[in-house]
Amino acid sequence: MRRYAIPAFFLTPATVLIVLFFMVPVVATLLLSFTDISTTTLSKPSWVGLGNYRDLLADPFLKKILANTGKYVALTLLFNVGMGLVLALLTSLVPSQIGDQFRALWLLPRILPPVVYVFIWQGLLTQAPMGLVSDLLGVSKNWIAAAPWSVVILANGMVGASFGMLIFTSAIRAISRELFYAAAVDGATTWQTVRRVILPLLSWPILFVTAYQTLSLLTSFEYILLLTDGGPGFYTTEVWSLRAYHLALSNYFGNVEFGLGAAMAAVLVLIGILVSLFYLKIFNFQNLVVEPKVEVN
Amino acid sequence: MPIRPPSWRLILIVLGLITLPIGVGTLWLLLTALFNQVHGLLPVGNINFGNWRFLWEGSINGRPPIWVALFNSILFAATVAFIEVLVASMAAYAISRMNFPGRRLYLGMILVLHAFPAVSLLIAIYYILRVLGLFDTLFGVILVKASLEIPLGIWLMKGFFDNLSWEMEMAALVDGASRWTVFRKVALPLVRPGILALGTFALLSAWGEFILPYTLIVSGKSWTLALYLQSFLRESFVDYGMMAAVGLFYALPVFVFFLLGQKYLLNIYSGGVKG
Amino acid sequence: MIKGTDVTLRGLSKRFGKVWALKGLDLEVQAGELVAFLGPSGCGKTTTLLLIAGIYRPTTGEIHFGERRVDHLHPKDRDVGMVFQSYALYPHLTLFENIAFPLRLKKVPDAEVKSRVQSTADLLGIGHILNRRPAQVSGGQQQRAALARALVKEPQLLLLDEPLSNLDAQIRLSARAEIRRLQRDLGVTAILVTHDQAEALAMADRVAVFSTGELQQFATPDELYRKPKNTFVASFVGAPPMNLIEGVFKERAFEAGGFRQGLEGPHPQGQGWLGIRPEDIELRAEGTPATVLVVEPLGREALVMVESGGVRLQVLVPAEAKPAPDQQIHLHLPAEKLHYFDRTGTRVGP
Amino acid sequence: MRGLRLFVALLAVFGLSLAQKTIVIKAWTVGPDDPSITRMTNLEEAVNRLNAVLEKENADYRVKLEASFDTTDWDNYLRRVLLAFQSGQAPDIVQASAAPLIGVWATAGFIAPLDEYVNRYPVFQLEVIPTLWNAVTFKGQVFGIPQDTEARPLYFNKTLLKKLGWSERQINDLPKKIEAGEFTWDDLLAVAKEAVAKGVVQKGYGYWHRPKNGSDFIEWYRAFGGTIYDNQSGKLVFEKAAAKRYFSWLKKAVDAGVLRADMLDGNWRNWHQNITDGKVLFWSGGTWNWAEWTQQWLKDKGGQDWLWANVGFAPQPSYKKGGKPVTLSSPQAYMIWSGSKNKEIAARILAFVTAPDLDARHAVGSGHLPVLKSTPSIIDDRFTREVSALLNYTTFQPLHADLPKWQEAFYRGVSAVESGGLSPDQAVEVVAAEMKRALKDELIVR
Repeated sequence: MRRYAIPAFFLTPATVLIVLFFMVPVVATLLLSFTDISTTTLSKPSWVGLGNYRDLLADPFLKKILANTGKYVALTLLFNVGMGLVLALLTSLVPSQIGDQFRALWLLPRILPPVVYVFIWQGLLTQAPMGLVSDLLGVSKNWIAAAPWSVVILANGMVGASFGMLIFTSAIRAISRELFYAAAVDGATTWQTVRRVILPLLSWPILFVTAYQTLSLLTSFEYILLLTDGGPGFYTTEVWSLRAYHLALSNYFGNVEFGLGAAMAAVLVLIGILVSLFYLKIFNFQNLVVEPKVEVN
Repeated sequence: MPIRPPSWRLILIVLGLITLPIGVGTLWLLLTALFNQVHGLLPVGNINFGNWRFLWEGSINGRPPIWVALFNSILFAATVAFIEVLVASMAAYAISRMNFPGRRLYLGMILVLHAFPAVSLLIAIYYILRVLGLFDTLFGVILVKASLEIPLGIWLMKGFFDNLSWEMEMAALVDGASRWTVFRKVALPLVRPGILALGTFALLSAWGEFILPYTLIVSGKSWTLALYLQSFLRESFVDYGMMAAVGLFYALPVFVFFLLGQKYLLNIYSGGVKG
Repeated sequence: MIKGTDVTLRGLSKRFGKVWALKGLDLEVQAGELVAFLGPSGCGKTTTLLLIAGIYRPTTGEIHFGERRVDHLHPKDRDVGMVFQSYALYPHLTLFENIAFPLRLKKVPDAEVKSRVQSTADLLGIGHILNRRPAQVSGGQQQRAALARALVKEPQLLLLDEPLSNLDAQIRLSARAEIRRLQRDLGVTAILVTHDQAEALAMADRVAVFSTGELQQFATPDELYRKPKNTFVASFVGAPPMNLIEGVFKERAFEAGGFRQGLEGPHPQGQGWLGIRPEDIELRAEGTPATVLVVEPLGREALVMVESGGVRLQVLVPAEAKPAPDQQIHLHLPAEKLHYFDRTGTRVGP
Repeated sequence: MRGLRLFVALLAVFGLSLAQKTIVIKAWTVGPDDPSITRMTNLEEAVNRLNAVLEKENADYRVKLEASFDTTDWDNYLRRVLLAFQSGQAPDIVQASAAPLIGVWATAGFIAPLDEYVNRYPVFQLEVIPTLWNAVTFKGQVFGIPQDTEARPLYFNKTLLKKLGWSERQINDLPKKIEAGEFTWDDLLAVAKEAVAKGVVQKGYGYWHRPKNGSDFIEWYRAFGGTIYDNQSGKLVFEKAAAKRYFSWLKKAVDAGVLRADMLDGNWRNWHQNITDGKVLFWSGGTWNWAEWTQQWLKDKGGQDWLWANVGFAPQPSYKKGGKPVTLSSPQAYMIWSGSKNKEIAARILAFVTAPDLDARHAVGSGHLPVLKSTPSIIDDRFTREVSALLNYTTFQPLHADLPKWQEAFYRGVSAVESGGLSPDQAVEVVAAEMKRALKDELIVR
């Protein structure tokens, strides 16, 4: 009895919460996506089978949304991973106390509340005299509206860069000192050391960061929602996850389409599960499960 | 890198340049919050305490008083962090240290969920809170926020528990402790660094949380500071000075954390998000 | 005075996955006795100890403390004290709280905790450093604190898992004696796990020698030394180890390649092993001719490696009588000091 | 003695209050603009008046109002109301835009028909401007009591026109010319083009419409000859020709440098700022903007005086010579929850809130227009008076449950054309396709 009761006791709170807010929602998302549930049918939704998915394919804006999503993920990823790599390398090349300071600074975008972070962007990019960019360039504009994509990618990228930076830094630190000494003895320049010693050893972390960030970018829309809300104009920065959110939970006229939104979310959920399973395979699950050395509970 | 390149001063300048925007942004917030008006980064006029009037004027344009939002934010962040640390530690302890059927499966599930895009479940979560009668309550959002981060928390804490000495655990059992006692009196105190890391991570993350309260809270009495500040963001008539002051007020605890525990933060985030 | 318990193990086995760590162990420890489990690492001795403590649950078999069957009990209900190799002191607690820990769990009143911890600590000579944390005291003091924690609840059974292996060689000798003295004074039954045969022989009333999950021999140190039950025990107990020569027993003689030793009295026949301890071999003017290969001075004595007819032997001689390398010498193997083992390695004869 | 008398009096009051029930009526109202708080306070006053009458009637109950006024935004408010309806704990009275919400909520069965009460209390028949009943009638039944209305004028900057060489007289005649159908959208475009060419306004500042989605796009679709609703079938209509006319005009305006390609940037701040800085020549807005400009944006520049000196207004022109100009009204209405246990009392409160003095208080305070016939006679406010003339040209949105989907699709077409993403022809086709997808057989495409 004790064998099951004690672990069950320890696991129950987490299990309850996970079931309530992960398992049930996954199932619910799938179920909702097969109904026509919306404001007018909230109390009596009917089963429409794959109707929402057909609607999704018939959506004349789908191409635009897909293109936006691709652009957003690809460019932000490029910035994230590239900047993370650059920061990790550069901060490793300077004396470590100074390097730490810089790394810490790059954490600010991540730990600042998103609303404050976005407010700073808005302030810097607004019209003169407040807006610094307008002031510097001498062209008074709302630069978020003028260059929405650059802003969305930079703002998201600066938040994400610290992730790659930290992972890559610890990977660089894990490289044995002897390798560096050997390279130095062999007469390698700094650049050669970086290229021949560090970068090849970073290929796994880079793959990991890229995979991880791809998934989180696909589903993240918080900063876009706050910065441009998918605009300006014709779905300029509306990405898949934001469109799902808009359809299901936010609609100026009060007529929300939960069913269709759920169908879009369900696609993300499926991608999420697939990618996570892929992680499990790649990052060698076996090694993570070490048998406990105590058998009584 | 153990060998410092000869041109490291040059590298420092490059680093400084690419990091400049962060410094500028922070400075902008500070100056705008303090002065009458700011042209770019040049303050114009005197220090303006009027920007901070939201602190003593009860309500700005029908918003709930900021103290309500502050109280809610503190309650939100503290409760989320507490639930997250407690629940994740318990589960992580069981997974790391106990023998039970289904253990591998559970760990596998945690791993999948850890990388899982939780925001895509928002639509369904909205329904579930409604069914539970927790929609538009702070408690409901607290539960959701804590739950969504629990897989990550379990993962992190498992790493810390894995490193505990088994002999210590055996000693405690032989000394007469039950597993619960071992957990409380021996294991938890010894993974203090982990608890601090997860706790800080959870606090910061909950403090900044926006999407969940924005979507799941609709009445002013449950507003958090994120919603309070956001309500200014979309307004057509803006008082940048006051917004910056609100923003600074909201971000102050984060800056304090940042200044006091930089090194520590670096460790949290490199370990905290798996590696 | 604590009264120790008998410990009876019956058909005790433990399997981890596909590996049997312990196979069918039967063993009886008498009350107040100090028994050492001796063997190389992975032999099953620590597994057995953890089974007794209740950390592992047996795959088969029973464990009794006196009349009480305990193998289904949680460790906290078994009333044992245990000292670990790493001491496993709680780093976040002072020595006082470490020692008090078992009493606190039993909800012993504060005053009593205080006096019992103090007296136990005094007994072990660490009464003056109780407010320090483990990291602030020496290894020897940590070891005493661990012992104090194990003893403070006055257990019926004391389990010691390599308690001395992390100590400096000097302290180790005094610690041996002290543990032995304490155990005797307190009358507690004790089981000591060690891979150090000197420690086992010096401390234990009886020694259980383990190999590959099986009990090889359970006997007094003296008997182990004089009458090892098989070649494993013979080679494992005693330093330097017993010389074991594989060869053929013939009529009144043993032959291995060019080596030949005449035998008297009863002895086995056919394939088998001949054993003799290095200190039992004598150098004489005549006898089996041999060549000195290496001489290792050990201070008072010297260990001499010799070769005779293709067989290498180790001989312990007084330092002043040590030969020089390459010297031709003669060995004498006294008949009463010879050990015979059959082809399976089992002792033959008395 | 006096003590005893007091005691008896207290006892009497106490006894009375024992016999008396208190009925709690819940009401939710929304601005989200702050000045519209009269939507709530008027209800409170109505309840006071009702209680006074109840006392006279010796009724055995009194009414207590628990009202809230939401200043967040429509998005949050509507989501909250929706959830309240669904959970069965909705307020008895809900205020919201009549269109499209009456259509949506009546279809969902959340709100109760009110015909019975409209007939019972004469004030509704006598006072409410008759055309407003159309705005709250869905499928032949009345579902709401009009609360306020407004108009959406075409504003123009008189100072800039003067700079362009217009005489005082020409400027003052502009509204009349628009009303007569002599000044069309194409004329507007020509004037604005000239202003840009002469440097009177910056490129892109010739004509501005609202920076994000809203009901106004229906207004402009109509101004370009579009029909949105088929009375016979009760279905929504998408008229490709009208949409194409509007889209083509927008394209021309963008190409001519009159309209900003990024007009739909959602930035109201920028919008108000430039208009009140006098940098925009023509723009379409709402009457309530007048109150906002007066109270917020022009506080330091002279408020309403600046407006009267610099800004004129007219209905939205027609697209063809001799055509009728339009404006759009999106009246607010009080509705009653179908699950309310106190519908009778709620309706009676609404009869009390339909009073000219309360109507006037709201109209003047928040820049909306009155809904009652006798209100204008007790208002002395130049703006209200002059702008009320626009109501002659007003139209309403059809009450159709799927109107939001129509609006969403149409808006996407507008944004696509302006930002250059699609040509007007392509946009018409895309909008038609999206509407068909979203509306299915609730739509007629012409």
